[in-house]
Amino acid sequence: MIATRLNPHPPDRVRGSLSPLTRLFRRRPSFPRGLHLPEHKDTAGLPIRRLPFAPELIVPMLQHIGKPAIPLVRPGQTVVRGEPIARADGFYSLPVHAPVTGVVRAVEPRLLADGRMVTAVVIHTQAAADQRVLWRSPREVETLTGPELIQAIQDTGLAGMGGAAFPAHAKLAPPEDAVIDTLIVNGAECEPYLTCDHRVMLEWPTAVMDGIRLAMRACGARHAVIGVEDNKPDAIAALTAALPADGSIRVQAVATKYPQGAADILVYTLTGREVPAGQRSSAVGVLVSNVMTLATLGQLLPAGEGLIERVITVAGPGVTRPGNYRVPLGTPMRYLLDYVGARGGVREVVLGGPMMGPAVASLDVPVTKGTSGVLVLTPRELAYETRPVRACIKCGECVRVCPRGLNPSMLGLLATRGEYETMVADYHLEQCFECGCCSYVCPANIPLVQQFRVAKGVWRKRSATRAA
Amino acid sequence: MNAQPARPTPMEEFLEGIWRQNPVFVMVLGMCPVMAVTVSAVNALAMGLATTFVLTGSALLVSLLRGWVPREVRIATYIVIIASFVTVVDYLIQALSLTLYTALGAFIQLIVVNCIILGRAEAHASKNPPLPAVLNALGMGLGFAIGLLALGSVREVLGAGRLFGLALFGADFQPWGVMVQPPGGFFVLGGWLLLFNWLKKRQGRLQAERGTAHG
Amino acid sequence: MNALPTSSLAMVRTLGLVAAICGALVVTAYQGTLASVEANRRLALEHAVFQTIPGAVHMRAFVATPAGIVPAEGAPAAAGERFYAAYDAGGRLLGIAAEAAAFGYAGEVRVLYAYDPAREAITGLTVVAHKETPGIGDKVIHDAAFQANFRALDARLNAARTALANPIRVVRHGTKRAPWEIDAIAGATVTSRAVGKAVNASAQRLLPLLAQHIEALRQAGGENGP
Amino acid sequence: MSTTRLELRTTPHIKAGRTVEQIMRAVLLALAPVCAFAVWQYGLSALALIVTVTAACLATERLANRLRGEASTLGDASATITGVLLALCLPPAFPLWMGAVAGIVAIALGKTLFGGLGHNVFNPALVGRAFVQAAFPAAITSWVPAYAPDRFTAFIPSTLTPPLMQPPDVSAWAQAAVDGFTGATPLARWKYDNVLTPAADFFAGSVAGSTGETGAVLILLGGLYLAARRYLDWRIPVAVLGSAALAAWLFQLWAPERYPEPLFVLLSGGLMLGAVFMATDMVTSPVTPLGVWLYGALIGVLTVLIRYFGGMPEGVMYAILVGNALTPLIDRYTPPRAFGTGGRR
Amino acid sequence: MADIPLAQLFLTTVLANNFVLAMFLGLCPFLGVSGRLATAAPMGAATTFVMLVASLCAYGLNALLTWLGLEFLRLIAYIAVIASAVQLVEMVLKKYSPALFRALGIYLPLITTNCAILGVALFQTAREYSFIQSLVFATGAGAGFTLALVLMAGLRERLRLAAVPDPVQGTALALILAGLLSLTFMGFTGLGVGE
Repeated sequence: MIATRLNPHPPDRVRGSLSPLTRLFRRRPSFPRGLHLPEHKDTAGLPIRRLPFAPELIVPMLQHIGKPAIPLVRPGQTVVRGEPIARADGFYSLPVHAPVTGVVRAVEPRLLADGRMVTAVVIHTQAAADQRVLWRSPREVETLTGPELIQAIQDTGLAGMGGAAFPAHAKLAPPEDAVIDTLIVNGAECEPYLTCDHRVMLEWPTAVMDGIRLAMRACGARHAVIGVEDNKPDAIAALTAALPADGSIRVQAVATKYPQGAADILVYTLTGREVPAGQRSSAVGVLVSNVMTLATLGQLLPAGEGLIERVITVAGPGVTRPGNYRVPLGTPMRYLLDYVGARGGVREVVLGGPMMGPAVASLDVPVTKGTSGVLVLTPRELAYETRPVRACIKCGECVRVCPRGLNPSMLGLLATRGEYETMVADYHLEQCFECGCCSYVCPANIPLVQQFRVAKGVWRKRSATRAA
Repeated sequence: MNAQPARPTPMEEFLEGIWRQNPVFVMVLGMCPVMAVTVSAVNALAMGLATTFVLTGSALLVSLLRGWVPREVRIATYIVIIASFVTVVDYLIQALSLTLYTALGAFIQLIVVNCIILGRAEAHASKNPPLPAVLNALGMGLGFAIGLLALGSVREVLGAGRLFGLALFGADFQPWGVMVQPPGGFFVLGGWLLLFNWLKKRQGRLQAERGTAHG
Repeated sequence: MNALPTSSLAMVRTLGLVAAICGALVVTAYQGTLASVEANRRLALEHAVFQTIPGAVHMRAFVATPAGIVPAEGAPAAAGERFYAAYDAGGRLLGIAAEAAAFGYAGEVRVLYAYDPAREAITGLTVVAHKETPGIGDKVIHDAAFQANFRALDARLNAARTALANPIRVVRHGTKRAPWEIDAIAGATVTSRAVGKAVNASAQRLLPLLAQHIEALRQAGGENGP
Repeated sequence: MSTTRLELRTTPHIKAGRTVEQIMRAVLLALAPVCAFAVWQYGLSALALIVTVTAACLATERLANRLRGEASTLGDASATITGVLLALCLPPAFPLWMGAVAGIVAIALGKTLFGGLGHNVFNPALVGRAFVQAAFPAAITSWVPAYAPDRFTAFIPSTLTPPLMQPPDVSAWAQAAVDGFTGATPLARWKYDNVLTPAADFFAGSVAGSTGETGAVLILLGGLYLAARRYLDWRIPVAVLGSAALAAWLFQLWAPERYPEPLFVLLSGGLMLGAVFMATDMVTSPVTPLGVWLYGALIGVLTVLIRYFGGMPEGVMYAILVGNALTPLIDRYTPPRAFGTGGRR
Repeated sequence: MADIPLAQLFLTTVLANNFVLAMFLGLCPFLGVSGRLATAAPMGAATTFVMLVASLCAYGLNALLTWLGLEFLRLIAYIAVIASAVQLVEMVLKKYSPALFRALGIYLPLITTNCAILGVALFQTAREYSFIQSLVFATGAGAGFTLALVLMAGLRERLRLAAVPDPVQGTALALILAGLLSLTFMGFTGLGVGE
């Protein structure tokens, strides 16, 4: 087992595993290749504000990766903000809490941003209510045993807030076959425009530390490193000031480079360990969690509250009032965009950052636990992106930026010919995590990421058929 | 064997190799001499005729012996027969013209490994009576010679400004040296094949169009 | 088709028959063409020799060895330096021709050069075979200025008669000073040098061997005289 | 109801600002001073040659577009670059009709047969150059001096040779135009006559050579501009020039009396032009970082080897063509190490 | 035969006088097997090996025939001996090195009809190479064949992914590629004469 071979890294080597020479020549720890993107982080200076409650909230039962939650409410029923309205269906599932005080109008399938129809609880906001969180059961955190702690985390309904929305308790549960020595806290936030993690680190450093300590207890890590890109010195300072005295948590400034915030990449940057192909980061003794997820954990768990809102960056050239908003989960996109002044005309609305975030096909989709940002792009950017596609001129720029050490140029050519087998067997297609660097730099405007996505889909389907 | 379609007429036997199964343009066989000796039309023709001679001679002998040769040793037999005819033609050319012999060089002797000859002996002559065998071989040989000539003419015209030794463009013509050098051989044959492919594709397209128009 | 293995006898019989037919074929062709092949060879050689030594009408081939010179017909192959003595109609020795070869630009350059024992000089040169670039290297065949080098190229032997007094060498175009130097063709230096190198190497080997026997060669012409 | 019309695109939603056309135009811009200098050196003939060769390239490209029934690809400027580069590596006295042949062959044989820009495997300009080198070996080694007094009023006699005809011998004209002109390039003079040309002559552009290869400084400036804008991979010229210099230095160390100094090797012939503008052709050079170094080093060393031991005084073109031929193999066997597939750092 | 340094003989045979690209020998396997790298290299290795064997046999045979005065049987003898040599090599390999046999086995029959093999034998006889020269020549011929094959395979694998126009596909493209490679190899003409 690779994990056991690699695992007992003495924690002090986490820092020392970058060679002295590398440290001398690299101001900040980093990873090979990657991109320097225009940052567009204009919202970084704006404090987190609260978004008003929409008249109607759509709360899907599936806001995480795993099995959908089972609704506990019926139409016509009144719900109080913070009250559980659905329970988890097994370990790989999460409960859902009411984001608003109001009346359940329907429990019916609704459209999600990814195009799926999922059962959702539709709640009409009660205009007269003061919207105070009434439902809470504070816990004595220090006394919880391991399994109790994991259960408590599941009860908060917390999912990873960096975008993947993997249930937090499932991630933090110590793996059976590996020992976690270090918790990596992802504060890199490398996508352009997005600043919500930045604001959270700046405004709630204590919550971050609380969350980290809880997570360390849950997964058994003795050390934690918060990786923050060096374009956020104020966040680094705020976190450093909040660090506990025992030295178990460290803040490490890392180079500002895309995709520094991708989990495996950040692990490499901070520890020098490479997560082997096809395995989780626990294989090299680390666990990665997004900084906002942990801050939220730090806030919710001791108070015994459920996850009912999150901080979202709303930005882009199409937004007149950009900023970081605390948005009740289930807020329809249309309401959010109206509020920030992003209505009318041709727009592309992207959930998350511009490099990896999917575009939405309808404004009737709600904000969910994994929505880290809403980006509104205008025809100017779109026109630029839709210029004609040319043949690959083998400039090699994609190879020079691919953080995964792939050869996107060759992969692209193979994809055009449908040679998916070769792509996987000889060119490590499976290692691509669609960061978009190759497509971003391609002068021929070849939709490489899209080709790879299709190729992976087809290949997975084929190999599944073959296995069956 | 018995279910064979109607036996081809002698004319069909003869035309087979010249057009439908032309060894140079259709089957792309025996390329080595095709390229090597076609720096001039005369060389090409000589090589073509030498090959035809070997092809025909060995076809006749193989056909005559067809009932006698056991399967196990047939390839060995064919090779010996072919090698003998090649030796004969080698001496004949030496006797005829030393210049030609020097120009064709070792490629006369290399006729022996020209896959067309062994291929024909095995696939046709060994299964047919002498007359069709000889006619087929003659056709193949002439088809081969025509191919060589097509190559040799182009190379001689561009590479030396001559055709069959006759100056075409006057004394000041600038010969294209590359044409009589190895790359020229590849380019000209590649060009011919390209032309044939293009014509064939176009013909196919036209036929398809006509078909849809009538159908 | 042929399910039963053929008996060895049948195989041997067939192979024997085929071998016999083929043997007859080859031997007939060989015997039939031998005379004319040899004649062709001799004619081609004579043509080249007579071209290099104007006025010659017949020639004899010899092989020079340290032990002396012998007619080529009886000599074992490659035992010495082969050369041709050329005579005029009256049986007078006009000159000696020998083949020389060296690597040029694209392959071997083979030349035939004429040596006049009376003048102790090289008096002519014919290129027999080459693969040089048309338009550049092949200038050595026709270039008048280059051919002029071989009208009277000094090839005297040293006092000990063991080598040329002055090795023949090729010099840069336009810098020929001594009679044993060859003026290279501008732009075809490599081929020019190959020709010079070939002639020098051959002359260095052949001429010392010949030195004692010129008189014998003169006599030899008489034997075959008209 | 909202009036917003939603666009739906794949990731990433933003793009870097570079396009194929931009790259090509930048290369042309970098070539402009080299062309200008060539015209300054050789006058009307150089101008006519550059225009003719480029026109032949463009016409062939357009014809190929027609035959394939596709839209014109002249806009990507790649055919123009091929034409200009090809003209720059032909001798200034090259007959225009031969230049046109080179241009046609470059595009037809070197590019469109493979499917056009991006699909070719050999540098088209070099294919054209190698073809005419083999076809017209005499004309391509006839050199004329730069700065002939009447260069702006009269053509070099061979320039206007009628099509298909042999060009007249220009050596007499050349000697009359500039006194003491030897008719040989510095490399040929070194190789055959053992005469070394001083470095100052190279910088003055007063040595014999191809139309665009004698302006070393301008070529380097163009390369620096392109490298600074990341329109060419700086590793290639560095690897080519570095390895050539290193090889030359080692040879000189071994036998100082036989081999010239590295600076001579760098400045003479087409090495500079080849390293900066030809070897860097994106389509025909490797894409992998390690491969690029290998490719460059191979070209540099091979150039020196061909110059020192080959039949011809110059070897850059063939070295690059060999590099092109090896590119697919280099790319295949020097992949960057995929993340998570090897040992730890 | 002018004396030629062995190194120069080898390099010239590999590069400037490359069997495939300059002498047009072995074109059938060259065009047939150069589609993929995986088959090109073993084919080259097998051919080189057989060339060496053939060269050895031809050298001995030629000496024998010359001694007997039977030069006119040379061609028949060569072709017979080469064919048997290939058979023998196949059998020996099968018996003593099954792994190598599996790697090369399928190529061996193809090699018998490869005119490059007979070419090695005929050329070394015509040029009157010495024993050592013959071996160097055969090795060079094999190496050159392999080099051409591998280069071609690399290019063809890459062109499989290119938008090559329809009429050019197939043999025409292979020939034009070979022509361009041949043009490239002309750069090695005159190797060793520069100094």
